[in-house]
Amino acid sequence: GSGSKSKPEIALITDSGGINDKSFNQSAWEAVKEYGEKNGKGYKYYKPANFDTAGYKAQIKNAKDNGAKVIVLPGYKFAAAMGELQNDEKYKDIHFVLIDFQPQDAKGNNVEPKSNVYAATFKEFQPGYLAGYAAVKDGYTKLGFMGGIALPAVINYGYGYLQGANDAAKAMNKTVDVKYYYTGSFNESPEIKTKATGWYNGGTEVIFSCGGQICNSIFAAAKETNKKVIGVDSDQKSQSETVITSAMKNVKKVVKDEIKASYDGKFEGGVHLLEAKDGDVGLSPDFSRFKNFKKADYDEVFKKVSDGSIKIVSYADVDANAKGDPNTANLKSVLTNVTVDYQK
Amino acid sequence: MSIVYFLFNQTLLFAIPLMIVALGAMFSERGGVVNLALEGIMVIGAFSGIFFMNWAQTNQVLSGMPLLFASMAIAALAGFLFSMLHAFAAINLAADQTISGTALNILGAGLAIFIAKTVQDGAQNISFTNEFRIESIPGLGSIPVLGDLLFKNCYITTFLGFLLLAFSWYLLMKTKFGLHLRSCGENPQAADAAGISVYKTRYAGVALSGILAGVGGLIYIIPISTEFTGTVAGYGFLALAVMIFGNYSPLRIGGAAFFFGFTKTISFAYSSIPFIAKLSLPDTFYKLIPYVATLILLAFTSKNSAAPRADGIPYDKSRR
Amino acid sequence: MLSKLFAKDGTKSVIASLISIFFGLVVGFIIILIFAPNEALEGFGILLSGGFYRGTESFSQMIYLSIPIMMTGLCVAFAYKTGEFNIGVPGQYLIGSFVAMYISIRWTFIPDSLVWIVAVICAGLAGALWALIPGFLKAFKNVNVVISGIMCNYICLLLVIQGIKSTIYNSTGAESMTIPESRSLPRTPLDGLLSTGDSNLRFVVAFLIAVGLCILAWVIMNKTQFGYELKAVGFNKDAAKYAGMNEKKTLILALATAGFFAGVGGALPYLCGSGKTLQITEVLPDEGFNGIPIALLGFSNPIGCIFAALFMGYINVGGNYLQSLNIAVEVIQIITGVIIYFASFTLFIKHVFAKHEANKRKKEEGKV
Amino acid sequence: MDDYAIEMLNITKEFPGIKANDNITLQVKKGEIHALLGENGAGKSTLMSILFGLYQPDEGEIRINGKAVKINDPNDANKYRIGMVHQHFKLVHNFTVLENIILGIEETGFGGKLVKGNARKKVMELSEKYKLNVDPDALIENITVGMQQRVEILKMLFRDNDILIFDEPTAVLTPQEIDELMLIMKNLKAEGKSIIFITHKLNEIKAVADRCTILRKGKYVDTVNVADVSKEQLSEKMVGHKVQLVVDKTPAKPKDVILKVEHLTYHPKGANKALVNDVSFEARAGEIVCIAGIDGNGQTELVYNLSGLAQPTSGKIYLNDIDITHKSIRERIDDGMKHIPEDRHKHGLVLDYNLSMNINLKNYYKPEYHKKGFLNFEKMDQYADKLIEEYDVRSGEGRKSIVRGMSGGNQQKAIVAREVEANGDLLIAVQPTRGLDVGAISFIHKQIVKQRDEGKAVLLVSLELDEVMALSDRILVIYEGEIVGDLDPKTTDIKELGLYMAGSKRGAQYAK
Ligand SMILES: Nc1ncnc2c1ncn2[C@@H]1O[C@H](COP(=O)(O)OP(=O)(O)OP(=O)(O)O)[C@@H](O)[C@H]1O
Ligand SMILES: Nc1ncnc2c1ncn2[C@@H]1O[C@H](COP(=O)(O)OP(=O)(O)OP(=O)(O)O)[C@@H](O)[C@H]1O
Ligand SMILES: [Mg+2]
Ligand SMILES: [Mg+2]
Repeated sequence: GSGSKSKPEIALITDSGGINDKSFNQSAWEAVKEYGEKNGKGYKYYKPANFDTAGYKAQIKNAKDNGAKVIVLPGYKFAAAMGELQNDEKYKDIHFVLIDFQPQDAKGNNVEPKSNVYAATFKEFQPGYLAGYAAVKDGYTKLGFMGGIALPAVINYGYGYLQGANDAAKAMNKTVDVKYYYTGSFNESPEIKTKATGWYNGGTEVIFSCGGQICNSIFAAAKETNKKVIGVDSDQKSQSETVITSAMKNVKKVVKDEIKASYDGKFEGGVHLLEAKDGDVGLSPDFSRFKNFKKADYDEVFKKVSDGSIKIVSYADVDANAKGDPNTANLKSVLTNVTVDYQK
Repeated sequence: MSIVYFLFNQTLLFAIPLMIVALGAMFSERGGVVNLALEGIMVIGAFSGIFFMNWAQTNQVLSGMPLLFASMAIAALAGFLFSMLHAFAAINLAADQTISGTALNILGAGLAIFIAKTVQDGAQNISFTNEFRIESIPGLGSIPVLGDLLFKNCYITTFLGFLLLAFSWYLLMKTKFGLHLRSCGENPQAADAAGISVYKTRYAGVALSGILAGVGGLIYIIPISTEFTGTVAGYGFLALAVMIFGNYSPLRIGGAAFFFGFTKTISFAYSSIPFIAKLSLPDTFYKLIPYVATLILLAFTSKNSAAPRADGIPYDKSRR
Repeated sequence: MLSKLFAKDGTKSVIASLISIFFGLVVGFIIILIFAPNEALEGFGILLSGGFYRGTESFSQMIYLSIPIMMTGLCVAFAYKTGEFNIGVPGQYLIGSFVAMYISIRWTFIPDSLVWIVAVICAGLAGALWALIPGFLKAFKNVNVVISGIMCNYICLLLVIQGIKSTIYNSTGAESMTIPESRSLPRTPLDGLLSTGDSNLRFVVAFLIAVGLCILAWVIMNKTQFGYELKAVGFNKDAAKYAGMNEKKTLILALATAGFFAGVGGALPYLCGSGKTLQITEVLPDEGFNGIPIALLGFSNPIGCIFAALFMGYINVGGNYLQSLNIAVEVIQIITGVIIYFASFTLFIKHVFAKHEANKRKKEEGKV
Repeated sequence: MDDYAIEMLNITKEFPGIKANDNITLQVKKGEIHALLGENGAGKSTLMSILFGLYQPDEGEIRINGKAVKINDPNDANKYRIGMVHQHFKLVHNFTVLENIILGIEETGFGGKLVKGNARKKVMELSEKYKLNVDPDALIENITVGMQQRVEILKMLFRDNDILIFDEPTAVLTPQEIDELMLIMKNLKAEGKSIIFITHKLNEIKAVADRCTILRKGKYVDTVNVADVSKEQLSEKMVGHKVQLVVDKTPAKPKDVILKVEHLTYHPKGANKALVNDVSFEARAGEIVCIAGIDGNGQTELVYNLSGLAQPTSGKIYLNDIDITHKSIRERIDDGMKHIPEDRHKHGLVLDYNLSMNINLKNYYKPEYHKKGFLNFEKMDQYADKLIEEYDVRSGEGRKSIVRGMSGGNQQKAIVAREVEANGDLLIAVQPTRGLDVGAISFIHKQIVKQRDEGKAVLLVSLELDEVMALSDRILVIYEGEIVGDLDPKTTDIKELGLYMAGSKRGAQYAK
């Protein structure tokens, strides 16, 4: 079963995705499980009966009624539910770890988390930037980006990727083509495979797969065409030999740290913006699958990214109505050496 | 030219599993049993095939082609066993075939995930390594045109698909069994009076559909993924549509599967086809193509449906 | 008296359904017993207590869950009476959801307190219109409703996604916006009484609408000319035509009516103040397909659909609580599958009844 | 001791609610034609189905050539060389003649492949020997009913059966075809085969049968030597009381034209010729006009056009001087067209509705049967009860009976009641007595004559020449979609009629 035998003090609740979605749910679950097992704490994974705010609230309550002390909630879908529950006296003794979002009020505006709520958001555009940069530096000039759904996190990866590729191209005095697409799904399918194969056949050399299980289809396409993939969120090199690197955000570490903090009495609520500076995002540490790009090159660019000397346009800088469009004015103006083919 | 190879290759990706499952459905329906359970059978087939594959790969029991064939055998067996539930309900108990088919779809999905989660400590997905793609078949791969079309970057299952198409046509149209099966689907009273066991023959039809749908589920998954997540994304229902579209006859089912596969390919590969890409219409427009095209074609071709007359009607000796 | 009740066809159907449910639960129990022997009893207890497990909280969940599937079930059942298997129900449901959301969010010229009425009606009409496609194709082009339904589902899905993106998109969540509470269904005192855990829910009106439509459908089917024609067409199209019925019109109208129910079903849960949103993932809504087993378990009877939907809600709520143990929720799906499987034997079970009755009659005759 | 080919001793077979066979004994001698006579639902088909292995008897014993046997399925029957031509043909419509004949006893070659060569040869030989004239490669759906029956006969001959069962073989045949069938049966008998022959037609029994067993309501009545009894005696034994075989009828007094058909042509897409070709005629109030002809000469299509089930290609149809050519079926009904359809199961009844619903099938929409779209069940039931009573429609639960479970004769009575009692000046009756027993036939005939006498126009379409001669006031003969003769039954005879029907004679006004 999906949990321990003893009373589940640590709870993970997902939205419609499962705990091996190859994305934050999976990372968070690994953290919960590892911590629970190592420290002999009960832990449990819950999936709501219905995927709406009422359903999320009900499941959070259920977790509480079953004895949860720390509840991990990955994904924006819980924003409204948390906005409400954090004001509820009954939940004030429970620690919440929110991944990728912060609580929202009924109007959909972000609100400050209470002291028992830790809201982690990542600067995904940083690892995205690093991935694009590394790929172009390594010699690739025809790139692809496939995002699952145009969520802020996904868009951030994509925007960063484009800018990283652009800056590398500029430095190398080259131009780079990027095909850009949101698959509309986080699941694998023959359709996605066909799309990816089409790109690879049309010359695309590497695709940044940015959306949970769609990587299954992109890996398959890359393997057939002998092309490359950039993984996302966690280090995916073991999942396919086509993966040259992964743009990571360390969900697992954060979750583990915060569970620990909760038990150690060091839990601190609030919004926490996690970034390269603290080592919470970056590329996977293994550079053996690059041809030219070396650890030293990485360290150099990483430093610039983390100290903020490179300014990266992110989702927040772009009009929300763009819906993830990479061709908005302020992004386009920085993409001097990249041609983006956006297939919307 | 390479674009042609590419399109053909991708068309096969959709067409082959759809065709195999649709051919299965054809056997069931030509024998008089409506099989809505294809989706569930595909899931069960894929699940058991991949489950076995995962086990064999982790324990290094088998690999390469032998593993593929062993997995297919497992998928076929599982599909067969599962379809027998439908056969029993439809044939022995004169059940409403729509209901029992729907039941198996629900049951199939539930069982696959339930078992996966239970044995994998909560994890739903079962991963596998795809070691079955053939870069180029020695000799055949170097034939001009044809070699590129068929014998490079291919799966043995593609040929299996073509083989099954030929076999299905032969079995249904040219053999004694085919004649018996068709008579049971058209007029079971006549078959019964001719000394044919309607029950046994219908069982055979459903069994074939179970075997083919089970295999179809497995070979749907292999080329597109590296793990099985517990669903075949509605392809069972699409296969049913292909079967009806193909008017219950093997060769036309082959045609329908390829038509559907081709339009599907276009709708996702349009950006690789220069003159279509230039139109730069929204993605949704292309995605609609296969479904809208199928509907339009159906509107022109459905006047003379060849649905077997006794399709879906439980055989009851005493009803005339 | 009692024997007369038992002789009724409806009673037999109910008994057959109860038998199916019994077998489904037994199989579920066995499966739990095999895979989680230690927790089997406790698990099964949770499952059976279902909508009562956590008092009004779970009871209100059960009601809420039953609303959309009651409508899609009714949709399938209604079409089934004309002999058509309306597998296009997810599309009809989805388009209803979208239209309801669009109207509630965007048609701000309608006052808050009235907008739900417009939204529900327009959602129904949208479902009806969408169902016209398979209806027309069947009536005039003889296109099999199963295949046109499947195609229409995907077409609808893609169009709705496009529609969300261009009208009611919430980019932070990459999904649709939610309907503001103020523009949802009216909240009744009963809502407050039942949903102790949630001060926003307003499902009572939704439930009443759903049940009301089921009763309306029953009346249409059994008491009106339209229902008489509809069933005649379902039983024997040629005879209906011979008798001067317009079998094409009847078929189209019946499918449209069915689509209307699905469309309303699509609207209701989004108007319940539950914060439900439409996704832009290319997956058809479960509530649509789940209507099929509801219709089948309710033996295609509108009143049957009410109970079937409540039952499904009941065990799903129970199943959800199973997560507290180490039993995968999918056991519910297995149980549902088994129940529906046994429900397909209804004819057989009725047959057994008939035999039993004949034997009894013979014995009685023997006495005389 | 007699030399019996078949003995069915004390057979009892019960269906839910009814004893179809109650202690019946049937003994058939070698080389005889043995008729089986009985009203609708008497249990004839059931008894034969038991002999053929389709049903198992609850009690009783079957002996073949004196040896007790158990016949579990048609394969066993075949083993004992029993063959059967079923009342409803057991043919697969989209198979060829040859495929139908070999079905179940195919010869196969390598890989299970069908081998048809030898079978084809044998079929051709048999066809020649018995002058059956079949084309082995024709599809069943493309050949006439008569031809289909020959295929059924060939099926038995192909299997070298010695005991041949014919269940109502003549119900669907033309007079010529019936004559040919009688001849074939006599030939078969001459070869030493034993034949069981089920029919409702007494003169057929007189013509070919040696002995006759009579059943009534599932029970055995008698077995007689046909030569020793009269038709009247036979029918009396069958129904249990005296019946009148001829129709009482006064000369017609035709009045206004009710139905007028002008140059009606029907040429559907896909047909290679017009199925109804330039047909013009009139039917007046107070007369019975009969369309006579061999099955398949356009009668069905003509009636479809008149009733609105099909749309004519050209021409006009007037009912009471109103042009109804393009009116809907409902409008035609309202204008006064009543129609007893040819196929009672396909068109006439909603088998899964109860009797009351079926009797009101064409009423329910009328103002007096509904209030604002809500049906008035009380009214419907009252009306149904009245008709059930008047027409003596028998069934298990009265108006609540589901029609599917009723006997064919009573199903037909329900339709006749519904149509005759409806308002309207024109009654189109297509083969209204097909497959019914004498009692039912004479009842329906009376109703038709009564309609005429009440001043309605009756258009009768029939394949039965006896019926045509007995009922009609005028006979229109249809041949290949054209009217080829307008005859007066008083001045013509069956022989002449046959010539017109076969296309070898044409009336003066119809000369080409
Ligand atoms: N399968 C069945 N189930 C129930 N009742 C049946 C069945 N078959 C026949 N019967 C009943 O048994 C009785 C005898 O039927 P059977 O078909 O043997 O009559 P028949 O003499 O052949 O009549 P007909 O002249 O109409 O063909 C009828 O009352 C009929 O209703
Ligand atoms: N399933 C059934 N249940 C009850 N009675 C049945 C059933 N099937 C047939 N019968 C009865 O069996 C008898 C013979 O049926 P059959 O269909 O041969 O009718 P028929 O009178 O011969 O009419 P037709 O002109 O169509 O041949 C009828 O009396 C009918 O009511
Ligand atoms: Mg009979
Ligand atoms: Mg009969």
